[in-house]
Amino acid sequence: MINSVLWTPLLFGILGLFVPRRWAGWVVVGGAAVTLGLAIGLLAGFDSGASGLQDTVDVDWISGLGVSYSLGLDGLNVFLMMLTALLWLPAVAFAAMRQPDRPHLYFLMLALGETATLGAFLAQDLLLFVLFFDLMLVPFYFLFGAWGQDRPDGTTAVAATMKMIVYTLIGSLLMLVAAIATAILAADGGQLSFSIVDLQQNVLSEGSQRWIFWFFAAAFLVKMPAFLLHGWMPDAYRAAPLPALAVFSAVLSKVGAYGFLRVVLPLFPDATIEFQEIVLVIALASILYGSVMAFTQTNVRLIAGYSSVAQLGFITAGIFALRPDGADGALLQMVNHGLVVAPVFLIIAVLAERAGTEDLREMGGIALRAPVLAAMFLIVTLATLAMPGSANFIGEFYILNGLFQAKIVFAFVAGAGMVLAAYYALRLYQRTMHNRKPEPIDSRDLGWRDAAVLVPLVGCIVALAFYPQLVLKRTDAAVGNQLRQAQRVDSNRPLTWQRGRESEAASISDSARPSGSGAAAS
Amino acid sequence: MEAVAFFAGAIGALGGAIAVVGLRNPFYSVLALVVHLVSLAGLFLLLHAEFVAAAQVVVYAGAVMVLYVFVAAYVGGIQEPVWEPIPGQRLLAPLLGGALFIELSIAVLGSSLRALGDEGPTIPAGFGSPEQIGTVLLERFLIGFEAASMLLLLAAVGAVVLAGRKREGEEAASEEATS
Amino acid sequence: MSATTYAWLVLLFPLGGSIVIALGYRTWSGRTAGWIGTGAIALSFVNAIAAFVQLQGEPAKARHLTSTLWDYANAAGLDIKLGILVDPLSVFMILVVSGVSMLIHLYSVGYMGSDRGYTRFFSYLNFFVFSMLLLVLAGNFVLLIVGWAFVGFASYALISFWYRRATATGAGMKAFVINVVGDVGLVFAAILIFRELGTFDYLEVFDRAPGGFHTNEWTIVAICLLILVGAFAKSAQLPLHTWLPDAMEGPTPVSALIHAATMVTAGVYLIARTHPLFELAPTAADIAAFTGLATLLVAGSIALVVTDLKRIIAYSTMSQIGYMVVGVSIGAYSAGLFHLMTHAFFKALLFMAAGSVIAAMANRQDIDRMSGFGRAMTFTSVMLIIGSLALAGFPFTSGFFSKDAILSYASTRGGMYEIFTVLGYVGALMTAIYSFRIVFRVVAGEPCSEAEELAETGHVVHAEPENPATGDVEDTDVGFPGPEHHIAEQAPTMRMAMGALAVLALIGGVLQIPGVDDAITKFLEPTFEDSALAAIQPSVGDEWRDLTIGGAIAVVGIFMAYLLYVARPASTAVLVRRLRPLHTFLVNKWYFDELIDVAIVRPALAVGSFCNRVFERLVVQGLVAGTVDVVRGAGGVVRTAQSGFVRSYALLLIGGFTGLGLYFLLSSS
Amino acid sequence: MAVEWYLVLSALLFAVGAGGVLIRRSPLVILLCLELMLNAGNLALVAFSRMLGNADGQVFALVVMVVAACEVVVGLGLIVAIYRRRLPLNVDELRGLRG
Amino acid sequence: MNFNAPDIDYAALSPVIALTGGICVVLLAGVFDRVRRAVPLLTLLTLGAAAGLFIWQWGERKDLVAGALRLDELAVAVALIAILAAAFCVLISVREPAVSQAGSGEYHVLLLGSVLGMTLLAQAQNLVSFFIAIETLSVPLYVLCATNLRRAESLESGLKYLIIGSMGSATLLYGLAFIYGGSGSTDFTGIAAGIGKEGVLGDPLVLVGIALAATGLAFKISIAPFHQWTPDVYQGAPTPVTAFMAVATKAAAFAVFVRFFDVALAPEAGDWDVALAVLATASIAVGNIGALGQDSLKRLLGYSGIAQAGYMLGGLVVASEAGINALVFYLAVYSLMNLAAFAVIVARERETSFGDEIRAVEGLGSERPLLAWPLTISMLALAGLPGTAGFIGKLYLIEALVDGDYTWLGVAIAVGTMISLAYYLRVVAAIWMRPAEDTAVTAEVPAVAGASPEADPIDADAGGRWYLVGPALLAAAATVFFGVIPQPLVEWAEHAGAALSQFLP
Repeated sequence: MINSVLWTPLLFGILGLFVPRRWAGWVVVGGAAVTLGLAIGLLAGFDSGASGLQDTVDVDWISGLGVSYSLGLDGLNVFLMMLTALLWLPAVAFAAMRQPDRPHLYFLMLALGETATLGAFLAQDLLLFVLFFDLMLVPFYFLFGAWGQDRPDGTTAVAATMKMIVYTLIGSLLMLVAAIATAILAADGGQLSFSIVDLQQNVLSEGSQRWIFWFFAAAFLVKMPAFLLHGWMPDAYRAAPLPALAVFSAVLSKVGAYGFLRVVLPLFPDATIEFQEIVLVIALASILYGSVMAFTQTNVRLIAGYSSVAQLGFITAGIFALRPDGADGALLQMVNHGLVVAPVFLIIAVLAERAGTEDLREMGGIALRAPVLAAMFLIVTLATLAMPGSANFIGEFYILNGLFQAKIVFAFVAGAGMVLAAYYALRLYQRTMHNRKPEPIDSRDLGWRDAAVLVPLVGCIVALAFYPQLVLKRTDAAVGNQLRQAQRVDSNRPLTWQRGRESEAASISDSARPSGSGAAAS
Repeated sequence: MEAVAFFAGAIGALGGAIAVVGLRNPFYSVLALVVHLVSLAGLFLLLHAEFVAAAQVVVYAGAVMVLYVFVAAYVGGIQEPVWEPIPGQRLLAPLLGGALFIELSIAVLGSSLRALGDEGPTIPAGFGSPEQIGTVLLERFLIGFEAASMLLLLAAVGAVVLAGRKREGEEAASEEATS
Repeated sequence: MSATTYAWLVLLFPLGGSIVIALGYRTWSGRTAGWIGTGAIALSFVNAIAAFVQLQGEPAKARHLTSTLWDYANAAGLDIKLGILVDPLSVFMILVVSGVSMLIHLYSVGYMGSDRGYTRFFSYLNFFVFSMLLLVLAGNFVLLIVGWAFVGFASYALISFWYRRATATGAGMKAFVINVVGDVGLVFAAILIFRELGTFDYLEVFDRAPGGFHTNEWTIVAICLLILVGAFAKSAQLPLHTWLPDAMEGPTPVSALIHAATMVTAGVYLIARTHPLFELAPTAADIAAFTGLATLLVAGSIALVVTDLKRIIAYSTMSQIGYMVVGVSIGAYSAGLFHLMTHAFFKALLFMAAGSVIAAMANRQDIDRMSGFGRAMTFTSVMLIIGSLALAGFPFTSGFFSKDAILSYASTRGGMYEIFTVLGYVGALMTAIYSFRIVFRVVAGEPCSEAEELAETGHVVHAEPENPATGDVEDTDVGFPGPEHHIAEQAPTMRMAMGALAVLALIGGVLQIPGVDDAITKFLEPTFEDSALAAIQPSVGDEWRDLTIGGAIAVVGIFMAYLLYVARPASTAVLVRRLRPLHTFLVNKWYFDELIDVAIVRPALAVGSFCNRVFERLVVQGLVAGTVDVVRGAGGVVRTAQSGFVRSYALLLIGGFTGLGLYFLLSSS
Repeated sequence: MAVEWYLVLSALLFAVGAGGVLIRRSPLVILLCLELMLNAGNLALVAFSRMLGNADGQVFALVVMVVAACEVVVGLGLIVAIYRRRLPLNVDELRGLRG
Repeated sequence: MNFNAPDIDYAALSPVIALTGGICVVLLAGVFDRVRRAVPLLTLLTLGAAAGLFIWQWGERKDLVAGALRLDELAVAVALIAILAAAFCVLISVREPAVSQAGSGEYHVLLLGSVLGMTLLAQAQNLVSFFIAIETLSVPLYVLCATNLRRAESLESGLKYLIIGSMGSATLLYGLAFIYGGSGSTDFTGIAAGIGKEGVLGDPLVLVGIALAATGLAFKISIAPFHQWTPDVYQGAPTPVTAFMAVATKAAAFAVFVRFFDVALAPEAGDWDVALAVLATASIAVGNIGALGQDSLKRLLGYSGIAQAGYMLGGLVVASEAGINALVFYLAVYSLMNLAAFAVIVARERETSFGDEIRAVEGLGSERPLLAWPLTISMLALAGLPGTAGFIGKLYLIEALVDGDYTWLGVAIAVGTMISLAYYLRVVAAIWMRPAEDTAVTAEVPAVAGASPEADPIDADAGGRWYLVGPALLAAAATVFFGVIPQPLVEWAEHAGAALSQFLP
C-alpha cells in the first residue's frame, strides 16, 4: 500500500510518455488521483493512538552501505503524505487544463516531483530520506528552468533556477555528509545502519552532534527558506511556472521543517537544546523579515513567497520550542500552510491571466464580476493570516503556546508576526481584488474547470477549520515520541502542562543542581 | 683512478647536458646529447653495468641519435625567439630547477641508509654482464621484456601514423593552411 | 429543549442565513436576500428569547449552562472544545445583539434596496451577527478569540463593502489590522492564563483563579492588561481607537449595527465576562477605567468640532463606550451593561436617522451643508431628536437612567472613583452639546437645496456620486455606494425599524429605575454573584441625586447648543477664531493618527524599504553574489593559469612536485 | 667512489633536464631534455643497483632505454607531422588550446 | 648459472595474450584493403575475447610470471572498465575523420595497444612491469591524440600530452628509482617489506621517492597541480579518443595507484595520506572552478574529470577496504557517465557545425530526445544527483572517507559538488531550456560563416546512427539502473577491495 502510494505517480508519469500529447497531462492527473485515493486509504487505516511506525516496508537496498529501502507512516508524516497527494492533484489538473508545450516532459517531471516528495516524507532510512530530499529538486529544476518565464530585467528563468538549485543543494550535500557521519559514528565499528529508528538508539557524542546538527540545519533552513538563506527564493519564485510553484511552495518547503522533527530532534538532542535559541532567533528573524518584505513587495508571487518565509519561521519556532504543543502546532501548521499556499499560487495564476501582469500596482478590482473567485481568494487570504477560526490559527496558537512556555520573549516577537501577517495578506487581497479596476484588466469569474480545482481545495481549508482535531489527534503521540530524546536530555522540560507554580518550583530545584542536562545525560 | 674516471665521466655527462640545454642550434644540441650519453655509458661501466653501458652506446648514442639527426636536418634550423612570452618563466625555471636539485640532493645526502656512503657491496663476478642481465630479464622480468617489445611495435605504428605516407587530401589541407 | 440547544440555534440561524444568501448569489432577486437575512436574525432572536425563558426557569445557582459540540483541538494538554456557555450575561448579550440586529436588518432591507451589492451585504451582515453571537456565547477563551476575530473580519468586510473606494478599503485595512492587534493581545492572555491555570474554559478559569493568584500579582495584572489590549482594540478605546471614525466609510446600517450597537461594545462585554480576573487585578481594572475616562473625554471633545455627520456619531460612540468601560471596570457591571443596551438602542436609531439624512443629501455627510430638513423629512427629524435626547441623557429617556447609574456607582464607591463621577458629568455636558449640534444643524434652519427639493417634489436629489472623504467622482459599478439609498419617509421597513428603536430608546430606561425596579441587576446577578464589587449598591437617594444632576446637565447642554447653533449661529465662527489652536487640535483629532503614523507606520515602512532596498540587495543577494564572485574570480585564476603554454604546465608540474617533495622532506624524521 | 656521488650527479642531470624543458621552445630540444631526465633516472637506477648488488636496477634501466626510444620515435613523428602541417615548431606558438 | 624459466600460468595470462594476438591480427587486417572494413569488428572481437577471458578469471587471486603481475578482482575490474571504454571508443569511432586520417588498422592497433598497457598496469606488481605498462598505455595515446592530422588542435594536443606525459614518466621513473634504492626491491610486496624496516621508515630518500612517484601518478589521473594538460588534451584530441582516455586511463592509473600506494607504500601511509588528501582537495577546487564558464563540452568534461579524480583520490587516501571499494565503484560509474556524454558529443560534432561547443546541444531536447536523455542523465549523474549511479558513487566515497576519519575531505567533495552543479546543469539547461540554434538546422551546408576551414565534414544524420545512439543510451541506462539498483555493482566493487585486504595496513 505504502509502496503504491509512493510509486504510482511516477508510474503514471512514465505511462504518460506513451500517449498523445493532449492526453499526457490527464494521465498524470489520473495518477495523482489514484495516489490521493491510496493516501486516503492509508489515512483511513491509520491507528491514531499509536506512536510507532505503521504500514512499514523495510528491505535491504544497498546492504554493503547499510542502506535499506524503508518506509513507514506515523503521526509525523501521515498528514504530510496526505497533503502531498492532495495538492498535487489540483496542481497537475490546473496545468493539464492549460496544456503547456512539451507536455510529456512537463508532466513526467511533475509526477517525479510527487514521488520524490512522498519519498522524502515516507522514508524511514536516513539515507533514503536524503536521497529523496535531493531528488525532489531535479524535477523542479526542469519545470522552473524550461517552463519558467524570463524577466524583462534580463534575469532568465534558467539563471534563477540555477541559483535555486545550487543554493538548496549546498545544504543537501552537506546533509549527505552529515547523514553518513551520523550512521558511521553511531555504528561505532559495528553493523552500519541508516535506519532512523536504529539511530535513535545510539545518540552521538555532543561534539559530533554539534557540527552534524548544523549540516542538517543548513539543508532544512535553506529549503524552507529561512532568513538569510532565502536568497534563491525571489528569483526562483518569479521565474517558476505557477502550478509547479504551487506544489513547490506548499509541499517542498515543508520537507525542511519535517526534517527537523524527523531527524534532528531525535538524533541530535543535545545539539538541539544547545542551539535552540540560535534557531529560534533565525525563525523569528524569518517571521519578521518575511512579513516586512511581504508587505513592501509589489510582485504578487513574492508576497506569497515572503509570506511563506514568515510562515515557515513560525513552524520552525514551534518545533524549536521543544515542547509537544509547539511541535503539534508546527505539524498542523505545515498542513495548513500547504493547503493555503497552493491555492494562493493557483489563484495568482488565475489573476495574472486576467490582469496580464503580476505587479500589484497594476492590478485591482478583479472582484467586480468574479464573486466566486473573490470568495475563494478571501477564504484563502483569511486562512493565510491565521484568522482565528481557521485551522491555521489553531496551528499558530499551539506554536505560540509552546513558544510562550519555552521562551516567553520569543513568543511576543512572534506575536508581532501575526499582526504583520494580517497586513500583508489583506493587502494582497485588496490590491488585486478591490479598489478600482485599471482598464486592461479583465474581471472574469472562475471558469468551471478552474473552479473544479480551487473549490475543493478551499473546501478542505474550511473543513479543517471546523475540525483541526482531525490532524492533532493523529500527530500528538508521534510528536511526543520525537521529543523524547530532547526531553531525556533536558529533563526539566515538562511534557505536558503542569501547574505554573509547580514547574517553577521544579525548575528552581533543578537549577540548584550543578547542571540539569549533564546529570540527565550521564 | 676510479675517482678520476668518475669525474671525467661526470664532467662529460654534465657538460653534455648543459650543452643540450644551452646551445641555440638544435643540431648541436643533438651532438651534445651524444657526448652526454657516451659519458654516461662510461659511468655505467664504473658501476659494473657493462651490458647497460653497451646498450647505451649502441642503441642510444647510435640508433636513436641518428633519428634525431635526421629529423633535425629535415625540419631545418629552428629559430627560438629570445623574448620570453610567459611571465615569470625565466625567473622561475632556473629557480625550480635549483630547488629540484637541492631537494633531490637532500634526499640522497640526508638519507640514513648506510650503503649510500660507500662503494657498495662486493659483487660477484659477472655482475652486470650480458649473461646475468639476460637471466634476470627472462626469469624475473619476462613480462617487462615482452611488453617492451609490444611497446616498440606500437611506437613504430605510431610513428608511421604520424610521419608516414602522405594521404590523399593532406596536401590540399596544408596548402589551404598556408594560403 | 434546554437553553443551550436554543443557544446553538441562535448561532445556527445567522450562519445558515449567511451561507444560504451567499450560495444563492445568482438566484436571489429583488429583496429576497434581505428578507432571508432578516428572517434568519428574527429566528435567532426568537430562540434567544426562548433561551432566556429556559434559563430563567433554572434555579439562580444553576444558571451557568455549558454545552460542547466536539473537541476542537485537543492535544499536548491543550484542551480546546467547541463549547458555549449560557449564563445570564451571555443571554443578555444575545438578546440585545439579535434584537438590535433584527431591526437593523429590517432597516437595511429598505435602505440598501438599490445597492448592487445587496446579496453580498446581507450575507456579510448575517455573518457578522453569527460572529457576534459566537463571541458572546463562547464557552472558552479560544472560541471567544474566534468570535472576536470573526466580528473583526465582518467589520472589515462591511467597512470596505464599497470596495472600489480606496478610502473604504484603506479604512477596512486599518480596522482589521488594529483588531488583529487586539486579537494577539487576547491570544497571549489566553496562553498566559493557560500557563497559570491549565485551562481555557471560562468557568474553570474563574473557579481556579482566586486560588491561583494573589491579588495584583504581576501575572494576573499582565493577563488583564493583555485582555484589555483586545478589549480596547475592539471597543475603540485610546490609543487603539483611530479605526472607528474611518470605519464610517461603510454603509450606514453597518455603522449602526457594528460600529455603534454591538461589536464595539464587545470590549465591555469582555471585561464584564472576565470580571473575576479583573477583581484580582485592581491595578489593571483601574487602568481600564482611566482609559475609558480618557476616551470619553477625548472623543467627546472631538465630536464637538468634526463636521462629518457619521463621524460625530462615531466619536460619540467612542465616548459612550468610555462610560461603559468605566462602568464595568470599576465594578458597576449591571450599570455598564445597562448602558450598553440603551446605547445600542439610541445609537442605532441615531445612525439610522443619519443614514436617511445622508441619503437625502445624495451621500454627502458634511453637516455644515445640511439644514432645514425638519419639514422635508419629518419622521427622520423626529427620530433624530429622540435619539439625541436619549444620547444626551435628557430626563426619563433611556440614556438618562443608564449613564447616570454608572456615575452614581462611581461616587458611591468613593475615594478616587469620585473623579469618574465628576469628569463623567463633564463628558455628559459635551455629549448634550454635540448631540444637539446635530439636531440643530440638520433639522433647524433654512432648508438647504436638497431639503427644499425633497420637500417640494418628494424626490431625493440625484447628484454625481462622489466620495465624501476625497471628493472623487465615484465609479458607478458594483462595489460603490448605490446611487439611490432610501430615506425613511419612503421606505416602510426603515420606518418600522426606526420606530421600534425610538420606542426602546425612549422607554428602555424603565428596566432599571432606581427605587422602582432593577430588572437588569436582578437578571445578571448569577453572573456577578461572586463579585465583591457588584455588592456595592448606591442608595436610591444617592442615585436620584445623581440623576437630577445628570438631567440638569443635559438640559444645560442642550440649551448651550441651542444658543450656539440656533440663537446665535455666528458665535461658533467666533469661538473657532478665538480658540484657533484648540480647534485645530480637536479637528485633527488630537493628532492620534499622526502619532501612530510617526511612531508605528512610518518606521515599519522604513524598515520595509530598508530591507527591500538595502538589506535584501546587499546582504542576502550579496551573500550569493559575493560567493559567486569569489568562485568566478578563482575561475579566472585557474583559466589564466591554463595559458596554453606547455612550458608553463611543465613549470607547474615541477613546482607542484617541489612543494610535495618539500612536504615529504619536512615530514621525514 | 661512493654511490652518493653518482646520485647527486644524477639529481643534477635531472634538474638540468627539467630546467631545459622549462626554458627551451623547440620541441626537438625539449625531447632531448626529456632524454636527459630519463637518463638521469637510469643513472640513479644503475647506481642503486650497484649499491644493492642487485641486477634488477640494471634491467629496469634497459627497459627505460626502450621506453625512451619509443618516446623519441613518437615525439619525432609528431614533430614531422607538425612540420608537414606547416605549423610553427615552437611550443609557445602552439597554444590554440587554452583557458 | 642455470636458467630457471618462470612459471607461466597461461590461463591467467590468456586475456593479455588475446589482446596481443588481436593487435597483430588487426594490424595485419589494416594493411589489406579487402578486410580493412572489418577492422572495427575485429577490434571489438578482440576486446570481447579479452573481456570474456577476464570474466572467466574472475575470482582468481594469484601472482603471475614471477610476481611481475597479479591477477585479482581489482585488476580484472579495472581491466573490464578499460575494455568497456575501448569498445565504446571503437563504436563511436565509426566514421570518425581521425580514423581515416590515421588509417583504420593503425588507429585500432594503437587503441588495443593502449588497452593492453592498461590491463598490464592494472595487474602490475613490480616496478618494471609497472613502468613499462604505464608507457605502453601512454605512448599509443600520444599518437591517438594527434591522429586527426588535419586539425592543428589535434597535433597540439598530441605534442602537449607527449611533453608533459614524458616529463611525468621521467618523474615517476626517478621516484621508482629512489624507492627501489631505499627498499632494495622491485616487487611491491618486497618494497613494502623493505621500507617498513626500522631505519628506512621515514627516510628522506624513500619519502622523496614517494613524492616523485605520486607526482607521476597524479599527473596520469589529472590531479591538481599536475592537471594542466587535461583540458587542453581532452579538447584537442579526437572525441572518441578523449572518451577512451578520460575513462580508461583514469581507471588503469587509479588501479596501479591503489596497488602501489595501498600495498607497496602502505608502511608510509601515515606520511602520504595527508599530502594526497590535500592534493585531492586542490583537484576538487581547481577542477570544479575551472569548468565554470567553459564553452567547449570536452574541455568542460576535462575539468570535471580533474574534480572527479579528486573525489576518487579520497578512496585511496583512506587506504581501507571500503575506500578501494568506493573507488572501484566510482570508477565504473564514472566510466558510464562519461561515455554517455562523449557519445552524444561525438554525434553532435558530426551533426552540427559547432563542434563540441555547448551551443551544439542547445535545443537537443526537442530535436533529438534520444541523444538529449543520455547527456542529461550523464550530467545529472556527474553532478551526483540521486536516482543515478553518480549519487551512490558519492555516497560510497563519502562513507569510506568518514569511516576513515577523513570527514573533512567528504565535506570538500560536497562543496565541490555544489560548484559543479553550476556547469553540469548549464549543459542540461542548454539541452532542454533553449531553442535550437538556427545554424544547427542548416547542417547540410558545411562551410557556414565562422566555421573553421578545417571543419570536418558534416553528417546530418549522425544523431540517429545506432553506433552513436546505442552506446549513449546503453551507458545512460546503466547509469540509471545502478542508481536505482546499485547492489550488484556494489558487490562487484567489494570483491576488488577484498582482493587487496590482506595487504592493507
